[in-house]
Amino acid sequence: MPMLEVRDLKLQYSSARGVVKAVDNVSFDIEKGEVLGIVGESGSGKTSLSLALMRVLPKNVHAYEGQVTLDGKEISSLPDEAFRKQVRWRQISMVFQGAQNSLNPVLKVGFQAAEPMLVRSKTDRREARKRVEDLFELVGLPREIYDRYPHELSGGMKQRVGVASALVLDPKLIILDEPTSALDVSIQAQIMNLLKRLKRELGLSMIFITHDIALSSDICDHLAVLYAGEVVEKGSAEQIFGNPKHPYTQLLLASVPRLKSDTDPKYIPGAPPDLTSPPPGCRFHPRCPYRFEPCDHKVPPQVKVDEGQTAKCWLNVESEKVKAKK
Amino acid sequence: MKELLSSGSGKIGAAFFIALVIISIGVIVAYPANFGLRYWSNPVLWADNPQVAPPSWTNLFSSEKHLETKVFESTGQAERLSEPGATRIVYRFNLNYAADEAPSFTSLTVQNVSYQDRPPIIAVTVQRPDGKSIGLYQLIVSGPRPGEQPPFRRYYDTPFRVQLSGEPNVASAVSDFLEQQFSLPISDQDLLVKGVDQAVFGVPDGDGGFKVLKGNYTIRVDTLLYNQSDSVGHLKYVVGGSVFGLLGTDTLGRDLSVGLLFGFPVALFIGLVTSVVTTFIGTVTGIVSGYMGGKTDTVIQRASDILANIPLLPILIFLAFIVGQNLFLIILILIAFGWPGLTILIRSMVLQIRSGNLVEATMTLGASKSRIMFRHIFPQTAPFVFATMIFSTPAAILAEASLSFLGLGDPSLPTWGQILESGFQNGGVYVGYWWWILPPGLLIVITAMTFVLLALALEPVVNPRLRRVQ
Amino acid sequence: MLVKRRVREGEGEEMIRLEDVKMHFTVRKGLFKTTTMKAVDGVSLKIGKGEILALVGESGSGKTTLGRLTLRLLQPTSGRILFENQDITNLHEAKLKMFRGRVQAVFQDPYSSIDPFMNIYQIVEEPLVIHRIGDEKERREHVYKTLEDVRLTPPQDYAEKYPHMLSGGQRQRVGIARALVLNPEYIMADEPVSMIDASSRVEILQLLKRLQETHNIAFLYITHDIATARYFSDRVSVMYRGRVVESGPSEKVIEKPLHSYTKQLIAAVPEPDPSNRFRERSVVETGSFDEDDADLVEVEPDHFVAGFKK
Amino acid sequence: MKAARVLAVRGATLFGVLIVSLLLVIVVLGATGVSDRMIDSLVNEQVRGLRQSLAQTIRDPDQLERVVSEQRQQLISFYGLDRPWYTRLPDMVWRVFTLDLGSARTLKSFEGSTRVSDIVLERLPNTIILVTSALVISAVIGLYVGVKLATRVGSRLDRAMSYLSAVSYALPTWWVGILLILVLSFQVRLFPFGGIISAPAPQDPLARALDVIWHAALPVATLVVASVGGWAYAVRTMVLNTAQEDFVTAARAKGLPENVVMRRHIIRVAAPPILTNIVLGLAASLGGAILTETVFNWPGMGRLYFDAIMALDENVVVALTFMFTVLYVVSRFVLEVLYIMLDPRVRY
Repeated sequence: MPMLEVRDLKLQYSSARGVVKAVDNVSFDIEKGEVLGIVGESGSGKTSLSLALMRVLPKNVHAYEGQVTLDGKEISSLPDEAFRKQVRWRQISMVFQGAQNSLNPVLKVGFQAAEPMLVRSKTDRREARKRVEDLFELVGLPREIYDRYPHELSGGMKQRVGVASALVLDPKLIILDEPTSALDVSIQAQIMNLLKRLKRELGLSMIFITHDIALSSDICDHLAVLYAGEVVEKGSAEQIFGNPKHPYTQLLLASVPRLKSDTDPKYIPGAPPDLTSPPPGCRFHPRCPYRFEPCDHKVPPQVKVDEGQTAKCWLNVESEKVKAKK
Repeated sequence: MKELLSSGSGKIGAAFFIALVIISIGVIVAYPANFGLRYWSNPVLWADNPQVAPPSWTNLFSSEKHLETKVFESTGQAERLSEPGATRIVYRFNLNYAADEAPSFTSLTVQNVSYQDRPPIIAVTVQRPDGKSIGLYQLIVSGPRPGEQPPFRRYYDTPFRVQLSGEPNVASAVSDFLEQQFSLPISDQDLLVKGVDQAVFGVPDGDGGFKVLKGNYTIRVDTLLYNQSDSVGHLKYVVGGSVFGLLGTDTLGRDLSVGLLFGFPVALFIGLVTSVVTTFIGTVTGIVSGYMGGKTDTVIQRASDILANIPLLPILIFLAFIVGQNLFLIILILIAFGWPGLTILIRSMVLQIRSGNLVEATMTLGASKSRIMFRHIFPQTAPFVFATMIFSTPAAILAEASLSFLGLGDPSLPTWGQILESGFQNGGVYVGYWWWILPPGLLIVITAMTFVLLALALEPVVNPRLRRVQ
Repeated sequence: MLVKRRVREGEGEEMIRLEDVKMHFTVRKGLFKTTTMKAVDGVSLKIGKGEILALVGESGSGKTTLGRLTLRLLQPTSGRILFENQDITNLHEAKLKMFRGRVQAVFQDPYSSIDPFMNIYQIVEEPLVIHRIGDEKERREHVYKTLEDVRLTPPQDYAEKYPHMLSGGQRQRVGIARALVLNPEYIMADEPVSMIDASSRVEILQLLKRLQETHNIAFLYITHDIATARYFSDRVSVMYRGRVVESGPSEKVIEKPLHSYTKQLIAAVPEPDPSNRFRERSVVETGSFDEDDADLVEVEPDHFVAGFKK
Repeated sequence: MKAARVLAVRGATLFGVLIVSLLLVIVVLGATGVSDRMIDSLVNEQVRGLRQSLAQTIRDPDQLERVVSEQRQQLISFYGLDRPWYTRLPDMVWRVFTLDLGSARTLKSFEGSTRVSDIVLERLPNTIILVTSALVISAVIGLYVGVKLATRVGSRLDRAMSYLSAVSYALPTWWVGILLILVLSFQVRLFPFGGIISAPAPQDPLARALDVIWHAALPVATLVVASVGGWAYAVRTMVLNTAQEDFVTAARAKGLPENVVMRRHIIRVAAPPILTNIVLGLAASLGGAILTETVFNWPGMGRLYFDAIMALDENVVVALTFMFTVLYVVSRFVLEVLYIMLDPRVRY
């Protein structure tokens, strides 16, 4: 049984221009000790997805539904207060995109990391401090950092503080939302190494959210490709990188400039759709080079293309039919 | 502009603003130049108004009916009677007296008399509803002075005004009348103390006082002329009430509505001139300071830092007190200390704009400094500048009002603050001259509110972060 | 692979040359103390006509400052800047206008580098207005042609639009059109694709590449992403702490990096390969390079490295 | 270290403010000839004293006159009345600085002294009592209401309050005072018309204190009404701005209860900008105090200002202008220090 099961998760905001369908019927599973990558470009709804999992919702929510089961317990049916107490940070914690902005500028970083312990489990201060200092050491920070303020740390250090504070209550799952996108490439590599080490040593389960499909190969065991609020393809890392079935995944991979091969990168013409009025049929069809008859008016089903790999594309439906005839 | 009218507060504000402008234009067109000194501050002009009279509409809420001031003038129909060697011109003024009180005063004013040899005679007679009539007063125009040549002109420069209520001759006439008609012996002196008008417009109540006699009175003014070419230009008979006009009067009998109307263009002038000039200077210095950097920036920054931190009101009080009470001086000071605040804000906006690449990009195109500053940077600050301009308008109006309230207003231009000040100084707050205190304050608030409402409508433009929330 | 022009440094006609350029800024530290920040600390480089030079480095390496220097947007603390062998280091602002007509820039942020209060037509027309080129009709034709060049077609559809109505990629194309409208010979492109969606980055780079080929424009391509540098540039210079630590033809530098910092930059680039997750990437702690102050040495023909000991 | 630098810069600016206002006052006084008049009266006053003491020893009236006029000449050159005004500038600065401005023309201190410094300093505490209590009450109410509003953005209450605060921005402080008097003193007769204490004053200290509070109620209420709307609105805006920051989302994700999020991650962070807002409003509230004291006949520096203007007493006006500037500058500096304590980004 997977550790986390997400079924038909949906999150919509109301905005001046209409309802934003940020997350639309997203489903996926995560096994214990495994990293799931969620890959999508800006505006594909990946940050909304993480907020939906944590149930930290802005005020202008229009619709929020779906089933989330953690370790066999359906947490999506918990009332808000119980969810806050039982799930947030205790079972699922998070590392935010901009370390700069996700730390309170007027509080010491150590206190911020220790805060969930102090406020929630009434741990005494000395004990909490020790725990946080240990974690700082674990993520490669000096223990003295505890008494520093965020503006005194570099971007890489702040991101490490973010990782350490996500570990403070021993959660089952950590959501990493673009944890390295604001960092220089060399610092990025250091943070990725840290995450890999934590995964290996602590057996952590993670959701790794990124816009960079190449970076996702660095840590993810499974991937879900997000386009315009929908999962268009998911599968193991080997399947997605070795044999992508959805044209979007294929083109996204082809758009990565390679250092070590001579193939020229290609681009996807056009721009991602506005989530207030996504195109009918397959949401990718206006940019898809392979579109044919049903694409522009019929929504493609999620088709199993391989063991553990599905793609939401009419091409695969057709090829399945061909296979079936044979 | 669209933003402005899309919100409720914007619509109300815009409607108020248009009303303010229309009233102001009307006042500018209708009022004489030099209104403040020649008219408002000239007590002679207001002598025929009752003093500290509340507005006449207060009668609606009062159980006792107060008398409204009635003014009769010699412009209507006149009866001409020929008499031997003279012409008699008779004016009849009809007065339907319904008030529960006697007039606060009665007066007669004569103007522009000219005669050839014998001075004309003017007589006032009151015909009462009870059929009785009193020969109240007789004026014989002053005779020729030695060496003076006819035609003799009298009361041209200064009108002849007699307060009938306080005139001993009238008192003695009324005393005679009471003696004859009501057999009431009362001396002239007592009558002057009790009030002559009480007797003229009343009947004795038996307790030594008088009861108001309601009904139709006719005030008859006879003019006796002894020559064809003799003339009496203008006659005015006033029955002074205890309520007056729309907004009442002050201790000098000045019609407050007249003064308050004049306050509109003045307030608008103070507010708009100050805010427009302040905004202009602040924007230019802010953009130059932020864009040029270096020494220019340091100098502007230091100067504006210091000026912006000086507490304005004490300095304003001091300067107005020492240098003189002049509206333009006040505006000048408000501007001098007003621009730095905006400079600091605009400068930080410019620095933020500079942190993007637009400035560098435009420089690469070969654009001149002034083009970058005013073609590219200024438009980005413009919505903010516009909103600030509107928002700073009430501040100037309020500052002037405060100064006027301390008695440091410009006497040549009556403002709402000054009217309030005289109300306060005359103890209006402690004796309850509310009509003298409330309307000017209310007008200040409404005018200030107009701009605040407009500014409120512009807030989303200025603070886009709030817009995101709503 | 797109055709690469093999231009050895010093060959061909020279567009821009920097000679030992330094740019130091004074930073306030204490109440009276100030320190010097050496953003660019003695860099020499050349860009030939029609050549694409990639300047690679991380934030704070001074690559952006160096880019500004090639446009003479900044005046260097010392050193010389030559444009077609003419010294423009100390040229007065008024005299730079001619130069400004021939060099242009494309910036990282397509949101903040174009005027949000102008429509697309006005933005692209502005350089022509500033340099008083052509009458209104000629300008219109030229602006439309340029919009077509950057594939904002049909241009009529875009002319009246305002920047906020366009996507990031389209906006960047407006920025490119504005740089292109004066037919420049040199364009400094500072991270032109780092704020654009991954799927559209290559589109912009291809567009720039085609412009370089059809108009023979020289480019300085400033980036932190060495992978796009390999794809887009003829030559690469790697910057670290205000100095160039390695430079040479793109393939040589990337396939056979010699400086440890270059090696690290290359190692840090993630390749889409799922086997990566089973190994850690090699990471050199910054600040551990001891060859900072060394001069560039030509290790093999046209491949220069700082402090390399044979 | 950075904090010291910031404080030094702010201190220098504020000192500059003081000096510039002082120079402005003195230059205006000099250029308009008022300073001549003021020194003249100072000389006359001293000559008068001198004459009295000399009259004890010198009997001959002629000789007395001679000595007195000699002394007078000395005094005139001592004060520099025989020189153009600008040469006396530094001297004048010093005299204003020490409130050594001679005696008032008609005004007297409560004790009967006519010395300007006595008159002015005696009123200082009364003004401070009024302003600080109004400031504290406005702050508490403003903070409470502002936070409440921020949690209910767009509600009817929020809208009503935003209009109310707009109204309070448009309200002249003194007019509010007048309204309160008209309603609560004149109509309802609940509070006194003005003053600080009843006459005769109660003897018992507690009764005295209560009497002062009873007298202070309306003036304080006036100042509070005039500023509380703006406060609440400013707090609301700051809280809303902060509430949109990522670290607030992070704090919620950490599972912190909403009151901790509000207190520690929103209000605590919004405090420095709120304080900045107070600093900006300080000049206005001092100005409001001048007028409110006038309206309520509160025997502070503001009422004294009004009396001095009415009595055309230049010495007192100059001293008060200076004192108000000092009061402003000092309280500004206190708030700057507070700001630095609140915001670690400035502290280090």
